[in-house]
Amino acid sequence: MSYTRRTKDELARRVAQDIYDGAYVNLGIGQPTLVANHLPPGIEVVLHSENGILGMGPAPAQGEEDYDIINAGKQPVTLLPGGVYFHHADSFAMMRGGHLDICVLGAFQVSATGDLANWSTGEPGSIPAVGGAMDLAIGAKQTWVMMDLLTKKGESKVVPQCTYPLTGIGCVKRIYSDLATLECTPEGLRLIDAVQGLSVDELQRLVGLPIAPSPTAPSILPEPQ
Amino acid sequence: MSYTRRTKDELARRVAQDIYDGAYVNLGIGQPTLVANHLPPGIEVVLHSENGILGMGPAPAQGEEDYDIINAGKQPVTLLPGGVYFHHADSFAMMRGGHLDICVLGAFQVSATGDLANWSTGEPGSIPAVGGAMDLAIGAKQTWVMMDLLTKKGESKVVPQCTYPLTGIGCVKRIYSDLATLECTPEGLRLIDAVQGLSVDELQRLVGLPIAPSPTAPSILPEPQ
Amino acid sequence: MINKISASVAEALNGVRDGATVLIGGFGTAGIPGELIDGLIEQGARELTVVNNNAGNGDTGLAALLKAGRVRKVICSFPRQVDSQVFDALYRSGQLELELVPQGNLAERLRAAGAGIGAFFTPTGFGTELARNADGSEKETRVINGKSYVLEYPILGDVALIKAERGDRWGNLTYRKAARNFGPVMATAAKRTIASVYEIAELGSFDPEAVVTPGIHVSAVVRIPRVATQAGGFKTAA
Amino acid sequence: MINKISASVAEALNGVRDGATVLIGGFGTAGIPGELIDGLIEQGARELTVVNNNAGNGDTGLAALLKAGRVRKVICSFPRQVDSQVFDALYRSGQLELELVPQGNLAERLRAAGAGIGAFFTPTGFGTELARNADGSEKETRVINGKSYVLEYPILGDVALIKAERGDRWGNLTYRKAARNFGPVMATAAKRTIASVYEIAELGSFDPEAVVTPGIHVSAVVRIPRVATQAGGFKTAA
Repeated sequence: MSYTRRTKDELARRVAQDIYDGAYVNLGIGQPTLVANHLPPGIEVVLHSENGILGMGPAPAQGEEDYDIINAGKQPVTLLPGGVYFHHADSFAMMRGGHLDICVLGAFQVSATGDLANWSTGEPGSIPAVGGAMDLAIGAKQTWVMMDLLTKKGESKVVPQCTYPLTGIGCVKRIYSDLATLECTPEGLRLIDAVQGLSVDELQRLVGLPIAPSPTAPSILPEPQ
Repeated sequence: MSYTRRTKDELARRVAQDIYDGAYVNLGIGQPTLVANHLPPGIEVVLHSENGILGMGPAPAQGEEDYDIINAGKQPVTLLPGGVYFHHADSFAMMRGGHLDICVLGAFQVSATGDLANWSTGEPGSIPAVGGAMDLAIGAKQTWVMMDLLTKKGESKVVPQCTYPLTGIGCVKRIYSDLATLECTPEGLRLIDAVQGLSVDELQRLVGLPIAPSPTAPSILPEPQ
Repeated sequence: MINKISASVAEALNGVRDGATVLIGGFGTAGIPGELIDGLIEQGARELTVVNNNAGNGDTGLAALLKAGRVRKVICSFPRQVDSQVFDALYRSGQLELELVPQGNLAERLRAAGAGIGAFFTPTGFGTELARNADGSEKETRVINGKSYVLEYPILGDVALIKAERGDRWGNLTYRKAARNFGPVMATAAKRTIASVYEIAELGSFDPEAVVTPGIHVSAVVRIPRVATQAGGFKTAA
Repeated sequence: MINKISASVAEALNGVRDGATVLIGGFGTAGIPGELIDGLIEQGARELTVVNNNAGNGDTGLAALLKAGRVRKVICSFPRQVDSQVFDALYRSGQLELELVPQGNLAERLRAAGAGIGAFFTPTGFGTELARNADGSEKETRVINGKSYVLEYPILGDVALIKAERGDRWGNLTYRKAARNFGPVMATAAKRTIASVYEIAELGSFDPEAVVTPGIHVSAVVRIPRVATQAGGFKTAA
């Protein structure tokens, strides 16, 4: 059977579909920021930015940029009614203290048990830079990864064990990819969904790891507060 | 020779005399609060209260009490222009972090090397209560004690070693008492001043400890910021 | 839509379980969530561990909660007061456990719980009786850069009851003067934080630079009638 | 009388010594105290350790300080950027030491310095390369309640350079929007804190509930001409 990869927007929409009303969410820099454009109408989601913002709104109209209000990627943003500012120690206390419901990050590699590598390719001579990646990875109630399942060379980015330098251990709960949505558990991968036409067998072949089937995808419920 | 004890107000004035322009000061509950009434005119001293106030002013006029602004002793106070509010964790971070210049406390006992006992008499069956005493004792740049030198029974409250439960170790820099002002150093007591007519010999007899004379009392200078 | 406004104190307190650790804000006369404490008595949860700076005054508020026999343990810095007779009697008769914590360590342990810190070295209490565990053993200590510290652990609440001044439907809060005290730090340190307010603010009406507790730390906001803060029985304390 | 208002940047920076640890606020385009960094270049102190979230962009500000050869070591979370060529070259040629710290540990280590905490157990970085010391040895770790933590130590500055919006003669400060970022925590973490402001406020004109940095944490306030915050060269980052 043939199948088609989710486009970047389709993938963002797939992630957004699992974000619920009232969730406090941090969208990492790069691809995850697209998720904000696809949040279902009628729900309120409070976006956090590591540099001290809750209630972050969309990019301002051209010419109205205020460079005192930017997101983690240093792009100008806005503040929604109800949004607030706080300082860096409070912001990272919020992250580390488990107050965010969901964090969506990009990744180089994710292991079947949820280890994450997304900050360094470990190339000799490269200049390391970590930013808030490690804090985000381990802080939120749920850390989701959003990425292509395969590298350009066709190698799986979901691996038995990360070979790139780790960002965090056992911290990823879900992998949203262009081909499938997977859950990382201490026992390994579990299928949430796959694009139409992609069988579990074929998916296991691509990933090179066993994937437990999941006839009924667990719904994502808000954690009790 | 005969000598006269400093009255409570004279003692408060003696302490106030060593508080300098621009000092951030915490005055403990009880006798130390009297010091505020004797600060030299023309200087600005910023008073801290552990419950989240900097720039604490005097008691309000009768009938104007606001029980949302009280000092550590739970008495209504006021806020001076320039005063600010903050929460408990920030307030004690300020104390513990060494940001206060001076803290003035009462004491049951002080050792020659500056150990302080001021929170519990250790009586069996008594209910212990510590409040902010331990944080204040060890946090300020200088901790001063203000007390009668002798108990009602005539025993020295300055001791070789505290017998009451400790508040902090080696934390007291100065003892302002009704009979003399003493400095605690790792080598023991040093005289700053004594009431007129009280000789060092007589003072040593009362305290029962050697007191190094100090012909020129060191001036209290602001610590460089 | 996010709407954290509760219709009543009873609704806000729904679900507090027996055995819960309850953080209660306030210092002296300021910031005590009296209406929420009364609601907790009404609600009926038992075997509670209560964290507050004090241990009740007179026979209302926290003292009434103690008197109703709902509390197993008190974690506080200053239980003994002129009118703490309810606590005193229960403690003396062995019906109430007490964990005495220096006030700043109390605030910092709450902050650590909210900030995801596993433990921290504090200078406060080093070399004193309060550097011992309940069983009399010594707490872990360490010398760092020539200074002595005690290792202290977080205090995580199941629920926090705090008193604020204004709140909006996202749970953003401001406080009044020194009634702020433990409120903001306790709000971060509990799984569920309930704030009483005198006024509900329209969303967006707060100055975003002046909100003290961001709504993320608040689960429920309940409006109570404004009353003049009263002196109560706080005659001596620390 | 307390008057922390400095007549000039040069006056405010007087006394910064060779070998000092300098905390510099800012994140991206927001909150960078450009005028104070320029003043520091002018002032001439050498062999500095600089703590900032980044390591300079383009060839102004922190990059200019690096280029002038004044910096021995950078402690930051994200040095690599599209236009961090000054840092890159100095680092690659071994002329600059780098201590890479996860951003939250950076903020918390500064907070610990300001709060008198000797060390703290943080979950961030556990099991990663950043849980190693400069010499490659592993940092101390511990499992607490089933969760793994790394022990981290305070970062105390000799001087902090921060950008605020308004300040009064007692040193009380407010910030503008997300330009707040590292300012308030760095202000607590240095022996001497210098804040640039766009506006001097009359004492007593601040809302006492809305002051973000109490004056106790500020040594000098210097007014600089208001300029629109510019985009600068922050094209990618984290």
